[in-house]
Amino acid sequence: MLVGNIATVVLVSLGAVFFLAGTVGLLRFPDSMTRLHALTKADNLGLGLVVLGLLPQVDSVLAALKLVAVWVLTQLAGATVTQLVARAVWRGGGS
Amino acid sequence: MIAPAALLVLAIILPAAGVVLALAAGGRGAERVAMAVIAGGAAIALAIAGTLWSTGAPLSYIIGGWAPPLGIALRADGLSAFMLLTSALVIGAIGLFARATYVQPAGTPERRAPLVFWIMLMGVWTGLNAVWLAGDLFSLYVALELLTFSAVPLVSLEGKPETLAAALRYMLFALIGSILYLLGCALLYGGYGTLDIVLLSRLARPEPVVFVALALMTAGLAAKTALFPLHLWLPPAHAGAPAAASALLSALVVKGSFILMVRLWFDSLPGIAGDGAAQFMAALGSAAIIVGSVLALRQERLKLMIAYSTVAQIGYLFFLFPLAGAAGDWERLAWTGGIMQLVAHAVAKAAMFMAAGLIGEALGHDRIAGFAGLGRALPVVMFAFGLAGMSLMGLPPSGGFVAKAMLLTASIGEGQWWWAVVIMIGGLLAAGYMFRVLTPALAGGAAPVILAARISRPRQAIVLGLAICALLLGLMPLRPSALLEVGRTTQAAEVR
Amino acid sequence: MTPATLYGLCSAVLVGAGLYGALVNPQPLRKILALNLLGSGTFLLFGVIARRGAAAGLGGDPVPQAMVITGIVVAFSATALAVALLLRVYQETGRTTLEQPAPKDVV
Amino acid sequence: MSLALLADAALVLLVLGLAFWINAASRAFPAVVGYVAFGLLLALAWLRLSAGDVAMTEAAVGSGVTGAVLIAASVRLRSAETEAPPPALPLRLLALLLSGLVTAALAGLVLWTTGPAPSLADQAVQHLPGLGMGNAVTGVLIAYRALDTLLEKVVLLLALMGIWSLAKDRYWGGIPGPSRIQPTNGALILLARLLPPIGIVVAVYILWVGATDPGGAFQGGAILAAMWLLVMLAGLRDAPAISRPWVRLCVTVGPAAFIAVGLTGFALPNGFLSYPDSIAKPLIIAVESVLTLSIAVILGLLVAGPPERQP
Repeated sequence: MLVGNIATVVLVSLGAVFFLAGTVGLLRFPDSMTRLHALTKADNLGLGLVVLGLLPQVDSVLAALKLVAVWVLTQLAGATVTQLVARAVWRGGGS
Repeated sequence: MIAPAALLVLAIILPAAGVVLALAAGGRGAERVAMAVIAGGAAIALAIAGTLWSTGAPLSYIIGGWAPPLGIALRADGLSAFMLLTSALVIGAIGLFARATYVQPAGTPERRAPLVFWIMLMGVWTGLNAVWLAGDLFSLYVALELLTFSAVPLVSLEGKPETLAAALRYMLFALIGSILYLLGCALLYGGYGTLDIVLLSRLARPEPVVFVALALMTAGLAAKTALFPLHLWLPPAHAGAPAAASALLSALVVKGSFILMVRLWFDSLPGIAGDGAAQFMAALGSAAIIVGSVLALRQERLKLMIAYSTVAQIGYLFFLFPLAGAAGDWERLAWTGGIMQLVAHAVAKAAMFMAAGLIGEALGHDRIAGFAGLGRALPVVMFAFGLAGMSLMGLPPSGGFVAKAMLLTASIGEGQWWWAVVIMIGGLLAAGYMFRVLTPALAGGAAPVILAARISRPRQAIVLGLAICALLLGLMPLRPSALLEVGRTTQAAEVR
Repeated sequence: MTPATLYGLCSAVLVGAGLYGALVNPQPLRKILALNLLGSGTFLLFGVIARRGAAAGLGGDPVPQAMVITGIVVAFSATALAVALLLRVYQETGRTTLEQPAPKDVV
Repeated sequence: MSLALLADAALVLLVLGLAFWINAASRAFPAVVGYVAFGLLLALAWLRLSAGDVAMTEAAVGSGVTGAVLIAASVRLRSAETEAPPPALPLRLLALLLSGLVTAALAGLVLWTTGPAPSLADQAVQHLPGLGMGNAVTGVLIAYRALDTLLEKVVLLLALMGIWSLAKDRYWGGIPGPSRIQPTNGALILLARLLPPIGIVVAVYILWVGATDPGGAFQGGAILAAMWLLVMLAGLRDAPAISRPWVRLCVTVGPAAFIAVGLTGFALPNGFLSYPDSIAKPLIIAVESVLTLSIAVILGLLVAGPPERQP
C-alpha cells in the first residue's frame, strides 16, 4: 500500500508539473502553432502520468481499464482538435 | 369513446404529431397533414369546451399516472376553454386562407416556404395548446420555447434582409425573456419543491424568494408579450412577416406569454403581488395604448399601422391586473372583460392582417396614401377590414365593444376611474388610425383603382367570415361569463 | 460556507454578467454568447437547489437536474437558430450588427 | 476552510474570470474559444454539485456542440467584424444597475436561505424499481416528466426546420454548409477513420448505462453527432442533402416512436406516457435507442446549418 501511495503522489505531482508547463507555454509562446505544441505535448504526458499515478489506487481491473481508456481517448481527441485548430489557423491566417 | 380528460393530451399531441408527420412526409404531405390537424384540433377544442360547459367543472389529466409534484398534470378551466376555441378558430381561418399562398404543385420538387409554413403553423398550435393546458411552470417554459422556435422562422419566411434582421431581433428579445422566466422557475422550485401551479398556490407565501421570482418572470414574459417599453421588436417582426404569419403572430403568439403571466399572477401565486405592482402593470399597459396608437396614426404603411395597433391593443389586457385581482362582482366583470378583449383582438387582428395581405396582393403595395377608391375595387375586403376595425375601436356591436365596456364599467365600479379615461382615449385614437385608412378608401379617388392581381372569392370570404366572428362576439351579454368562471374558485381543491 | 452556497453566488454573478452583456454588447454574436452565460448561470442555480435537496442517497434532487438537461438542449437549439439567422443576415447585408431597420423598408 | 472548498473557490474564480473575459474580449473568435473552455470548467462545477448527468450534457452539448456552432460562425464573420459603438453611457449604467440588482437579489437569496431545500429525491427514487431504472435523472426525463422531454424533441425538430428555412429558395433540398475544398490532411483523415468506431461504442455504452448511471439518450446522441461531424470536417463524407428520405426518416423516427409509445399508454391504467410494469425497462431502452439516433442526426444537422449548395 505504502509503495503504491508514494508512487501515486510522485507520479501525479509530476503530471501536474507537465500541465503547469503546458499552460505556461500556452500563455507565453508567441503564435498559435507553438502554443498548440506546448499544450498538447505537455498535457498528453501530464495526463499519462496522472493516470499512471492513479492506477495503484483503483480496486478493480475494469476501473483501471477505464482510466487507461480515458487517457487513450484524450490522446485521440486532443490530436483531432489540434489538427482542426492548426488547419483553421493555416487557412484563416489568424493569430 | 375517449375519456374527456384524455382530450387534454390530444389537444397538445395532435399538432405535435402533425409537426413530426409533416416533416417526414414533406412536399404535398405537409399541407394535407396540416388540414387534418386543423379539423381534428377544432373538434378537440369544441369537445373540451363542451364538456366544461355541460359539467361546469374543470378537467384535469395526470400524465403517466405520476401525480404532481413528481409528475405533470394538464388542466383545463374556463380560461383554457376560451383560448382553445379562439386558437382553433383563428388557426383554422389562417390555414384555409394560406392554402392559396403556400401551394406545393403536384409533381414538382418540394418548395421551401409551404413546408416551413405548414410545419410552423402546427408548431405554434402545439405551443399554444400546451400554454393553455399545462399545469406546471417548467412545462410552460418548454411550451413558450415551442412558440418562439416556430414564430421566429415565420417572421423571416420571405427571406428579405429586413425581415431576417427583424427575426433575429425578435429571437434575442424572446431568449432573454425565456431565460428570465426560467430563473424564476429555479427560485420557486428552490423555495417550495414544486412547480405545479395548484400546489404552488397553496404553498407560496409573500416572502423574498417569491417576490424576486415573480418580478423576474413577469419581466421576461412582458418582453415576450411586447409590453411597452419592451415592444420595439414587435412592429418590424409582425409587419415584415407574410400576411398569414402576421395574423398568427399578432392574434395568438403574443397572447401565449400573456396568459402565462395571468396564470402566474392569478392562479399560481395569487395575492402575492400587491396593488402597487398591479397598478404599475396597468400603467405600462396605458402607456402602450397611448404610444402604440399614436405611432399607428403616424405609419405610412398599412401592415406597420396594424402592428403598432397590436402594441396598443395588448395594453388593454394589462388592466386585468388591478381590476380582476379580488373576488367581487366588479372583479368578475373585469375578468370576463379582459379575456374578451384578448379573444376579440385575436379574431379581429387576424382578420385585419389577412385583409391587409389581400390588399397588398391586389395593389402590389400597402402605402396608405395610395388607397383612394379601394372600397369600390375591393368591397368585400374593405368591408371585412372595417368590421375588424370596429372591434379595435370598441364600437357596438363588436367583441371589442363588449370587452372595453366591461373593463370600463369595472374600473368605474372599483373606483379606479383613471383606467376608464385611458380606455376612452385609446378608443378615440383607434378610431383615428382606422379612419385614416377607411376614409380615403371609401371616398373614392379621381381615377379608378387598377388592381395588380385578382383576389379569389373564397379567400375574401374567409377574411369576411373571421371579421363577422369578431362582430358576433359583440352579442355576448355584458356580464361575467359562466364558462370563463369554470375552475376559477374550485381549482385549488381539484388536484389529487 | 458550503460548496453549494459558493456555487450559488457564482450563479448569481454569472446571471448578472450575462444579462449585462446581452443588454449592452452591440454585436449579435456577442449577445448570443452573453445569453449563453445568462443561461449557464440559471442552470447552475437549478444545480445548487438540486444539491441542497440531496436526499434518498442521491447527491442531489434529480428533478431540477433533469430540468437542466432539458434546458441545456433548448439553449443549444436557440443558439444554433440565432447563429444561423445572424449568418443569413450577414450574407444578405454584409453587416454583422443589427442597425435599427428603417421602418419604411418593410412592406 | 477545507481543501475541497478551496478548490471549489478556485474553480468558481476561474469560471467567473472567463465569463467576464468572454464579455470583454475585443474580438468574437477569442471570446468563443473562451466560451468553450468556460463550458468545460462548468462541467467540472456540475460534478462538484453531484450532477454527473448534467456534467456530461454540459460538456457535450453546452460546451461541445454549441462551441462548434459558435466557432464556425465567428470564423465566417471574422472578416466583416466591425467595431460597433456600444450604447450611450446612461444606457450602459442602466443595464449595469439592472444586472447588478438581479445579481444582488439572487446572491441575497442564496445566502439567506440555508439548510436543506425541499426535494423530490425521495419520491423519485421510490418509484424507480417499478421502471426497472437505477438512474433517477433518467427516470425523471423518461417517465415522471416525460411530457417535457417529448415536447423538447418537438422543439429540436422546429429548430432544425427553422434553420433549414433560412436556405435560399434555389438551394432548398440541397446540402448544408458552404462547399469545402479539402486540402488532403492525412492525420485528420486517419483520425476521422479511427475515432468514429470507438465513439459509436462509447455512445452505445453511455446510452445503455444511462438506465443506472449518469448517461442517456442525449449524451449518447451528442457523441454520435460529434463523430459524424468529425467525418464531415475531415472531408470523408459530405453533409447529406436535406431532401434525402433517410435524413427525414432519421430526424423524425425518434420523436414519432416516443409519441407512439406514449399513445399506447392510453390502453394502460395510468394512461398517456405510462409504461407497462413488466416490460417498462426494455420499452424505455428501445425508445431511448431510437431517440439517440434522431438526436444524433438532428444535432449534426443543426451544426451543419441551412442548405447552401444544390444537391
